[in-house]
Amino acid sequence: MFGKDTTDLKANYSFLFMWRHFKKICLYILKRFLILFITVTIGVYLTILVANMGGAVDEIREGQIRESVSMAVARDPEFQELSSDERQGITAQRVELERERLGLDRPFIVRSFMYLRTALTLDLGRAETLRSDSGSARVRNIMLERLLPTLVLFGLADIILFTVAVVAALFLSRRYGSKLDRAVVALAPTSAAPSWFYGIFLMLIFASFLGFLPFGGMVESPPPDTHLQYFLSLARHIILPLSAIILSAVFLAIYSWRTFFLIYSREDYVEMAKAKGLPSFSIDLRYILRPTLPTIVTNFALMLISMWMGAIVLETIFNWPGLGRLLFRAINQYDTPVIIGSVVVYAYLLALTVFLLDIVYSLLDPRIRVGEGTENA
Amino acid sequence: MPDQIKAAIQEIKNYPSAIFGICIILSLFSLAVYSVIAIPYQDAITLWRADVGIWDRTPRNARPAWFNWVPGVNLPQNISSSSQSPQAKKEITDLGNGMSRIVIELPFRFDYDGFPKEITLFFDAEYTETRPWVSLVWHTPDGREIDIVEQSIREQERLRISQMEDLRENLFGYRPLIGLFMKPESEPPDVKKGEYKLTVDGLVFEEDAQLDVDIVVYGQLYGAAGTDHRRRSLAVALMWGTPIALAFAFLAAVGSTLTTMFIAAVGVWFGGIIDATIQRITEVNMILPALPIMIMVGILYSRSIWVMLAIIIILGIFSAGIKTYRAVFLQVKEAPYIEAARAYGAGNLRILIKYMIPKVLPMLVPQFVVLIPSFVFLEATLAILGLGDPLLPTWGKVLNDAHQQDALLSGQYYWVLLPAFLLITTGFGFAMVGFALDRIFNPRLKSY
Amino acid sequence: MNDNPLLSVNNLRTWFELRKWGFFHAGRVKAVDGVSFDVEKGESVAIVGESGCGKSTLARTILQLYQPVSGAIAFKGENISRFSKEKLQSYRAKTGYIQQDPYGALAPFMNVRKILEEPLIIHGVKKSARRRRAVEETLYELNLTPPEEILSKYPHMLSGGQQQRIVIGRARILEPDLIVADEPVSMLDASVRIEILQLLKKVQKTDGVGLIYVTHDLSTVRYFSDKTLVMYAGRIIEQAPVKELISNPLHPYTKALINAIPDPDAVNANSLRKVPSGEAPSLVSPPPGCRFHPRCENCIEGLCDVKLPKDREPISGHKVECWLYE
Amino acid sequence: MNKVNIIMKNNPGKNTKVSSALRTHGLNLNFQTQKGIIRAVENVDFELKDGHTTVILGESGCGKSSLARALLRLLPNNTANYDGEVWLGGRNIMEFSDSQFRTQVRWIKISLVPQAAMNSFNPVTKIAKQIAEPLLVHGKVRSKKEAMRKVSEVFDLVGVPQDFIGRYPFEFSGGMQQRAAIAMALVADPDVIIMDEPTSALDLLTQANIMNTLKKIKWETGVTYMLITHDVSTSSELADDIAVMYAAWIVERAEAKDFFDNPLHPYSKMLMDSVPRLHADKTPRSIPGTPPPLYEMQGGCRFAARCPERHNDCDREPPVFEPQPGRKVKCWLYKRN
Repeated sequence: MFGKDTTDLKANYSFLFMWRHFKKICLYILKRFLILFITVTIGVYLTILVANMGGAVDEIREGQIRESVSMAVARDPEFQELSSDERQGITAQRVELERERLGLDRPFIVRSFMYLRTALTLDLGRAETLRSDSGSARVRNIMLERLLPTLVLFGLADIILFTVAVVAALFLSRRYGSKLDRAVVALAPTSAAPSWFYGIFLMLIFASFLGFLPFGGMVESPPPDTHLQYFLSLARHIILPLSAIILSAVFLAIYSWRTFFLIYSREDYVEMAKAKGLPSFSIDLRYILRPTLPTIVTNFALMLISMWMGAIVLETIFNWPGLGRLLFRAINQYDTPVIIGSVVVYAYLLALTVFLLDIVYSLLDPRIRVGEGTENA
Repeated sequence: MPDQIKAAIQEIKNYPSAIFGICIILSLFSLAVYSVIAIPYQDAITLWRADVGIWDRTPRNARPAWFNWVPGVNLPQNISSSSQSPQAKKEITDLGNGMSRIVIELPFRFDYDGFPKEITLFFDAEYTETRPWVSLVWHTPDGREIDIVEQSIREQERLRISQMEDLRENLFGYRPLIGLFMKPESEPPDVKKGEYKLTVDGLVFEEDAQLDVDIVVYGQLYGAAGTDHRRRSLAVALMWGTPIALAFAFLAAVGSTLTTMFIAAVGVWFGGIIDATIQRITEVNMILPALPIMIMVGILYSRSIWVMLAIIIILGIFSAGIKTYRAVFLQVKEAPYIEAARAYGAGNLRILIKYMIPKVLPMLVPQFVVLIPSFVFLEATLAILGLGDPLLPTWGKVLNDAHQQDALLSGQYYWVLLPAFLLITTGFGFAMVGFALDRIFNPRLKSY
Repeated sequence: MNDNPLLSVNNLRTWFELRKWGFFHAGRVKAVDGVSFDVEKGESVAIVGESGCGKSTLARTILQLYQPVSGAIAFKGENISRFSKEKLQSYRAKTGYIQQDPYGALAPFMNVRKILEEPLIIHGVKKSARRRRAVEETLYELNLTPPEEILSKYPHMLSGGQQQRIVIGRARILEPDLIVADEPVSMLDASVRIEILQLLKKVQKTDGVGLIYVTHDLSTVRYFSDKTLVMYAGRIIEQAPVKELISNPLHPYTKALINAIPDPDAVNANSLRKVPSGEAPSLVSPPPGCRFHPRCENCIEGLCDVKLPKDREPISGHKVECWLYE
Repeated sequence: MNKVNIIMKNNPGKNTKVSSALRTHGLNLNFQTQKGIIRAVENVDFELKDGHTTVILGESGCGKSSLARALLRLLPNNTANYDGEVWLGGRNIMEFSDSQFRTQVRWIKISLVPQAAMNSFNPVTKIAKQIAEPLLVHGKVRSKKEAMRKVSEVFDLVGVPQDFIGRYPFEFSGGMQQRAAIAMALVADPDVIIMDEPTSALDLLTQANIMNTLKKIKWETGVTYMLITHDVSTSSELADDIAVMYAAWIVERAEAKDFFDNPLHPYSKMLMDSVPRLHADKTPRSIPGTPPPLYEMQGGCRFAARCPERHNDCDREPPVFEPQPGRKVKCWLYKRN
């Protein structure tokens, strides 16, 4: 652990020293990325197995082959003369050839790995009924178009939630036992309900009763022309879903993080900081908030994973044109490629959430920044 | 263990919120038991499936009956009067040639401030060839008589008076259900309260022919919870939603927490590859999007609530809970008393069941209780997405209907608020108890 | 030679694998690395060493809580690593274990009766009346009276001294031939320590069991043990009868250890102690040659830092593992 | 045969008159708990002589750690009663406001070496930075650079290698952390350093090494130590004066030499008898019974229940007697006449 480092006092503050940290972090991030990628791959593979137990993926693929082959046959002037029976014969022949070429006649295990590649790249072919705004029927295009609104809504909500909850939790932990503190503790069970549930109430109050805010959608229809108007309209529309997400998690976050702060503020080093005569502001910031942050980030990651699921319904309730709403429409129209695609995209999003918080964690925890890997099981 | 439970019960008295939560849980439980007894399972299914004829006599989209408790509100209730009831008068005069005249008078009081939603007559006629002929006259409390219609009647004829366009003309352009109940020349139309009467003057042309009629004046209010767009009484769904929600959540919570804990214990105890494998599976499972997968299965396989339950449990076994339990079990595994037990010869199974799990069980209790609401809401979430169980009446499906029918846009708040109230009550009840238990059982939180 | 020692440990090695991600090799902790010694019937042997020297691992390996990677432990002449499941179970009945932390050593959710009955149940004492009698007898012998009052108590209701008595009672309820006591008093208050040690000594004498007393505190060994082994970084570097060891330590480490322990005396405050600097080596990558050479002032360059010294017996009954006595 | 390498060093001021670095009078500290009021420190009078080391000796739960906290005003939330006088540099610091106490007493006058050094450093901040912190907070240095220079000085003093300056706590071994904790206590040149069981978690050799370091620092800088410990043998390594604590009381105060040769209070005697000795052939004896819990203490002498020399007077709380000059005992046996 020690003794092998011979850098002297000056070198500790030199660029080289920083570089050592930077390299360690990069290495750690790279490692985490690889591991998460493997994790996602396994997850998607499991999804494919589940989906194809009912033959869904096979059906989609065969349907697509048949469609494209018959289109090609119909368009080919060479076959125009032939009777429909003959044409069907040729089509069937070609479908068979195509099936062989794509390996659909191979054993399930082999096929499942072929699907894995197409699923990971979202190359799921064409949606059955759904279309992207630009008219494309490719699943990938449809999904990517919906990604941004989801990320805007959810990302913004997470950032606000985190900031508000950390500040409030620290504030309350200093006023432990006060009326306000007890009120927040009493409110913590409100987080038992998911965000869409609060969405309904907010809609009832602010859209239905008071009429202040729109019922749903992302912007007015038709969309405003100027950027400023577009932005203002977006802001008006985002308030309710945003508040719903935050409302559904904020009290639990404050309650549990306040408890973390209280537990961490019992650590010996906090008392030492007090003994050293540090002002209470520095103690709060450097000796309570800072060492607690890694724990909070871990807790936040778990919270986010469960919040993603609530967001699917929330988008539906508020007509927010994101992935959740897309999934809802796909369900109603039995658009299987889009549903399977959604599972993959959400797996990516969950992995991305975990990955981002991993990076934050690695920056917060010096054990990762400078120490050896701590992954020993 | 009994000591610990006794102590926990003692301590829970210090948490008023937990007491309140326990009261909620107990009342929900009684409601569940009552529902199952009052409406047998098969009846509940039939009622909810709304086969033809079952919900004919309930108003569409009516508010709950207790709406009238609001001071100053006096909306019409559902009124029905049958020719077979004692209040009704039925006179049969034999006219010879097998012909008879049947005069039925159906009186009813109407003392409300609002107009009803619909008026429908349900005829029950018995004949072999020739249909009976009836003429209907409406008697208002102030003595006016309004001819409604004259027509022949089939066996199970339904006359929707409120939809008769001809009548509308006779009523100076007012829709029948307003025109028939308004004070003449009041503007805007005002209800004339008092004793109304419908006279059905019928002619039957056969010897054994019979004629009976029921009038239903559909109120704006119905039952304990109102009705939906298919005239179903929401009370049925809301009542039956309780045992379903509780059973579903309870099974899901038991299924996932107990197995999770056991697997975590096994992993920690045997360590090595078993532990590592369990951990890696957990990591994969954590990035699996549970809800989309459930949706996928719902679409591709089955929407049955029990299939969903199985998936929830399977996905829930290797959840983040494993990591939490693992951390605790790792500490427990290092406890000297476990080592001592090995030294005096306790086997693996004995150590797992008699030494490790009892130590962690107290931690499971609050987690279990806190998990219940999340499963209650999960069922609702699935239902909202249209993946509710095709047969069972659940709170989530009521919400789903309300959402599909834009209940909030059209001001039918009760439709959303009642299931929402039940959901949130259940959620709060369990969460409040769970949070209190967490503070009692979790020594780290005890003092906070 | 006709009489086998109760326990004979021969060139024992207990290593732990370190794994990355739970699968990949990442090094070994060589906690016990080539240890040999005997315990005679009814003999009390002390194993002394600093924390992290492997002494607890050695104790646990003897109890078959850890599996050694090589070497042999013979119990009454039989190699226990070749024991069948049934034989191992009966070996467990023949060995008792007393741990450092008395509160932790008792399952918090069991009362005293259950705690004391567990070994009996596991080893097939089916009649509850018999178990009850054994439990009550044990409590009487430990001066925990009246039994009715103690039996229904949970560990947290007992004082530290009482808890450790229960642990001792549990260790001997199956009437073992060997008791391993790992730091049995280091977590107790000074005033209780002696009491517990005396009780342990009494138990050892009356039952005639072999006792392995593992400790970091040489000053308690003095009143307690027949033979003392000194452990450093996974190896036994010196063994001798207690009085001999204290009055005439041979190994530089033992000398330093004895030198570092003060008796209460006001003179101490006026002098510095001669103590080797540095810290005990890591057991993952111990230094080559003699484990103590980096801290040893008598280190012979080219010898001590290259080759592991052999076990020598310069004085009869006093063994040492050091190049100085070659 | 004594193998101790003796480096004779005159105890500073042994024969001259010594002023007191810190003096308490009637110090009390009580906590409110569910079981009742815990009297952790009751009516405590003692004195830390300038340049001397005073050892507070007592078993676990006797209130000795609370005494340290009382001196630094590190009070838990459930503090019920905290009063008395603490004289430091001619002023009663109990009269200081909290902010006065923080800026004028903490660390620059009184510093602390805690029991468990591994928990007393913020795990996410470099140790050197944490050591430099009080210098910057109390304005003892003008720049961070100067603070770091001071840190490297104290590292030298306690024997932490210079290249540890850029390291985080988890990169320190237990012994090194303890040394760093001592460095931190020294960094602002305080008048008094309170050490709460500074070596009890460490190996024997490391313990002895750190004791040597503490002695050297004492001889070189003339700092005043207050050493809190349960370990009689180790305490003798540093002690000039001894105060024995039992059940929230200080029952005996004496110079170390007098105390080790001839303890007066029955508890002190029995405590000395219970110490196993390595170099002398003397069988230790245990003290029967257990100390009373601090929340249910009766009137009268608190040791009476375990005392072999108990008599009728012991039903009342004994006052402090001074049977010999400089020796104070809270026991009826030393009632004059």
